[in-house]
Amino acid sequence: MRSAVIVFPGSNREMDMVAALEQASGKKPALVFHKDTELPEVDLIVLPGGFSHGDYLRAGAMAARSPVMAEVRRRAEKGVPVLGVCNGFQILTEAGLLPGALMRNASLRFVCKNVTLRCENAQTLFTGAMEAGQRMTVPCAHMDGNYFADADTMKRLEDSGGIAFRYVDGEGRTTEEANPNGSLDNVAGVFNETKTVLGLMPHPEDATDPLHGGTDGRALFHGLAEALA
Amino acid sequence: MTDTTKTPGITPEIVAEHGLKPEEYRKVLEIMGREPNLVELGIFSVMWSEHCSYKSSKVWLKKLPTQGPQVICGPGENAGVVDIGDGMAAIFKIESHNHPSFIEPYQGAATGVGGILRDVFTMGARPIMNLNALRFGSPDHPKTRHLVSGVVAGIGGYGNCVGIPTVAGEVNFHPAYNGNILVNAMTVGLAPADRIFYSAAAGAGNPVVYVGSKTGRDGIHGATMASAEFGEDSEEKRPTVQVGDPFTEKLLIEACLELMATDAIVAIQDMGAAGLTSSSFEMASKGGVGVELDLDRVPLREEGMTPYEIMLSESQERMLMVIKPGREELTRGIFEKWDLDFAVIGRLTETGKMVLRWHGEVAGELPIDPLALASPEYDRPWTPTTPPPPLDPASLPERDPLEALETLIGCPDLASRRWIWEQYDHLVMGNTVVRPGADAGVVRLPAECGGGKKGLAAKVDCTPRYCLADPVQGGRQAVAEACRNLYAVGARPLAVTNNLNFGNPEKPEIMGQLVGCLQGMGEACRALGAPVVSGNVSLYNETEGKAILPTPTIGAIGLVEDVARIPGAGLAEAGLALVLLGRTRGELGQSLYLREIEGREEGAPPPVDLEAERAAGELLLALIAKGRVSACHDLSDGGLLVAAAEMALAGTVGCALDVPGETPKTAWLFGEDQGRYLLAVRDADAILSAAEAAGVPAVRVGETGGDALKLSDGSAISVASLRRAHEGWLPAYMAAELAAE
Amino acid sequence: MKAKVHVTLKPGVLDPQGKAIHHALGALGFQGVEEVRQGKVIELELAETDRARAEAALDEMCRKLLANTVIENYAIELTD
Amino acid sequence: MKAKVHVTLKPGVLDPQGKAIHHALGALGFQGVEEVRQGKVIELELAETDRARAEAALDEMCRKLLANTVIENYAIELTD
Ligand SMILES: Nc1ncnc2c1ncn2[C@@H]1O[C@H](COP(=O)(O)OP(=O)(O)O)[C@@H](O)[C@H]1O
Ligand SMILES: [Mg+2]
Repeated sequence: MRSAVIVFPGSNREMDMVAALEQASGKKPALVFHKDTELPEVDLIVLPGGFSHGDYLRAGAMAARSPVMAEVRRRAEKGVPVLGVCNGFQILTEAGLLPGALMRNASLRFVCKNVTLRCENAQTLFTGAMEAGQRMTVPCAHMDGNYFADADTMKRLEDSGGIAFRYVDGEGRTTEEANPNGSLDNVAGVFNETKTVLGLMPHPEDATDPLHGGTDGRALFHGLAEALA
Repeated sequence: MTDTTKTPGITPEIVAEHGLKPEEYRKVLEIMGREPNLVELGIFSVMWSEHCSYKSSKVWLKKLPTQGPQVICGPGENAGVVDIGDGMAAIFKIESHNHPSFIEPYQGAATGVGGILRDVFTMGARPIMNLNALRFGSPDHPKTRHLVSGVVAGIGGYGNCVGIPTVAGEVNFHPAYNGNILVNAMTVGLAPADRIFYSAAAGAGNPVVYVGSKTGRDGIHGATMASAEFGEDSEEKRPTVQVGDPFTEKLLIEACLELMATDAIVAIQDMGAAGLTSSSFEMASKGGVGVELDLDRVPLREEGMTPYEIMLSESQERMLMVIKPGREELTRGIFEKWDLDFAVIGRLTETGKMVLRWHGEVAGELPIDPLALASPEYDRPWTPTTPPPPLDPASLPERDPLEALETLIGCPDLASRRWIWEQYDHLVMGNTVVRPGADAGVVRLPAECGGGKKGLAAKVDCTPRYCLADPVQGGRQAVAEACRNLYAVGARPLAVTNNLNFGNPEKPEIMGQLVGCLQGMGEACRALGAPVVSGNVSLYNETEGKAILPTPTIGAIGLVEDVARIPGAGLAEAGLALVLLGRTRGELGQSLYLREIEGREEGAPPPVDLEAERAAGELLLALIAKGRVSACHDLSDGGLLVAAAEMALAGTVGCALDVPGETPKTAWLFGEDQGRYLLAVRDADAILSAAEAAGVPAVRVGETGGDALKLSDGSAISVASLRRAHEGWLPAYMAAELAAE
Repeated sequence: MKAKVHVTLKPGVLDPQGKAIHHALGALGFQGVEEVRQGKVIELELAETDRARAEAALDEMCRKLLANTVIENYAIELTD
Repeated sequence: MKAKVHVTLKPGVLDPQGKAIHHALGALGFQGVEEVRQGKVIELELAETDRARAEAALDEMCRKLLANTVIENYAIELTD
């Protein structure tokens, strides 16, 4: 699996992502700067976490309009898989590549802690190494992760397997306490219609090492590496 | 402040407004050989402020131990530098932003983090962890909630955005900080040991370069304000508050590190307190050169700014550099790539003078060395604190220890800080191996440094109530406790940084606290082999004549040889033995138990036996290296019973403790004797014999298991109730935030 | 020419900030606050002197950057 | 009664948001934007029907919560 990680001004988890991708695929991802207008030939494009442009105005808003995003969009339309994590998810919604929007956390506070996710659709190239309903513990770290979409969009997502992950408690229930940010229906991640673009708020890349954040995040990267080998 | 570069006539009022004493002003006249203009007076005033000149503390700071084989650069530069092996160096420092945080908690704390980050990356390091030490007033003071909420959000807002994990810290509440909170921020960075950048300018003719953000009218006179006692009119003294821009800081880090990989830089210095003035002055004075600045070229944010404002502005996210001639375009290219301002604003000269040009005229001309060297230095009168007599534990009433424990574990000084550190990104960069909530934060070092096994541990600590009662013991204790937290995660202390937060040094008893604490700190640093390599002094922390508790915050760093061997912070397995390392006499003087349960702040604090500290720490390191310790926690506030409870709370099982008859029960369970650790181990006998061989007192005190904390008299409290008390207080307190204004 | 762009959340979109302010006002003892919504104002100074052209440019700025039309409405006001 | 509270940064206070928006507009090709400042509008619906009393209450809300008067100015507008 050849991959590219886009570096926006203010990205700060690009190296965490590089390490996880390299661990899973054995190949060093290419780092692409936001001012670049070309992308190398890759099997996967990743938008990493951080505070692109400080998240001033709206999280991800300015990055979504940066030069490199025109090319990301073109590739995505051709079917190249795109993964956005945290700020990357925010950028993808701002760019219109994913439905909905990520608003300020309901607590109005930044939140960094482990959350439990439940895989809602295991039939995609991102989730091939997971089972439907599988739970995993990964850290989250964000200020604007409160997912919102209008009722029609939510219904469409629900009906078409567009919801990728939900926040759940230790027993797998979508409770309010398990929801770190107020997201509608505990949504933690969503797909586009063709399931080739995935955005999620928590950080699977920070859960690929037993000494750092555990290893539950590996399934995502290993599944991708297998699907895109 | 109205201003023209034309001398309006310097009146005694103007001199006083600039915080200069009449005798200091006489020295100004002597050095200048004439009356200064306002720009020049402003420059003197900030350069000679307590904040920049350390005039009250300098003579005493000189006595601290600053040397050691590991020290690459001690105090005097932007940050301290120590060798951590494998060709790498750790660069670190702590800094206060107390007054600004009281005035505007969010921005004050945020810009404090920004400032300390710059001190560290200025020297060529990539920051790898942040810490913070916070002191607030009494929880029931009407301002406290608002300050906690703003300060924590500000620290998080800045550090999270820049992408540096905040891995540890400490928080106290005490009425002595009601009108004067403390916000001390620390950053640790990593650099190749042979590529450290210093601030001494060199090479007449070399260009002086300004990079970063534009200059606005932010925080003019911040440096003098930071050194002035708060009075009733502090609302009026409010200068334009500095607003932090962490996004620009992040770009500045990337751009500076990119430039540092080239050979362009001769010297570099961040613009901190007193901005362009102190950065240019310090660079020139350290290098023994002169400097000419063309103020028309300084990138400005606002129209109509005067030379006075340009020189004294404290706008954030700016750096000053001297680069090699011919490297201007290379440098410009890098800063423009990162969308930052770049301007050549002057050059070095051989005149030994600072000359400021503005609109074709000379706006100021000052001799550099005489000003820097003649900066005042006071050997202020001081009276030593007389330590109170020891407290007799037998004078205390008998109480149910588990009830007291439930109160203590949920009291403001011991309740869980989760509500705080969950607002800090403590995982970004992917290397945090010990998160907040343990004894010290630990970050794994990159593979080129020890093959991915090594880690760097850090913690900030101070127990101000001990320092107030007995500054010498308190100074020792702050260092000992910080280092103990390092030992507890298997790290050998390397060096420390310190933040001396005190009241008005013109009062002999306050000066006595400073002198005493420094003496104790120095002794402890020597004994533990952890020299002081950087620090910061914050004096005049008083409101209407009432001083804060003496608070010499220590930030210590240490090296972990193998991060896979770090013991757990919590009890994770039943059937292990609990072993207490260190001697227990039952010291209850100045203890948290005495204050929270008996409502008394009395007695002598626990004495610190530095030899015993070192022996226990070294023993612990050896045991951890051999993999003999499953879990470990040092004993501090609240003593043995609190430590056992904290280990149960951090883990998954409870424990049972024996209560021996010889020492009064309260003293045994809650005494704050120093130099102690509680260990959960598989083989207690092996530990006890190793301890005996090392001359460290050790005793088996119980075992792990169950879901409660039990005492040998049969009493018990469930871990669940302890958790409710421990985790409940801060969120509940803060949830009422807006209700209580 | 000076302009203000008002960006407000669409009706029906949950407003965490507004909700938090509403709650806080209640906690502070302010009674009779029935709803609170928070929006943004972006004030711009433009070199353009022609009102029609300025409005057209502002409209484009809003659609391209200043507002997220999935959740926000915007209104443009020329102030001189 | 409906009200709007406009909260703006005091002149001279750095506005990182405004600065970043300004920069982004330039990068998107919008020329002639000379300055950008970002502020907040808080829209409230009050039960109060007396204008003077509403204004007094709003002023107190601003000082206590809605504005940070160290770095922000506020203006109150009753909209019906
Ligand atoms: N302001 C803070 N920021 C981050 N972590 C904090 C802060 N305050 C306390 N902590 C963490 O909470 C835990 C308890 O702190 P403290 O009581 O100072 O520990 P100790 O008693 O070991 O010195 C530690 O892990 C500490 O790092
Ligand atoms: Mg400890």
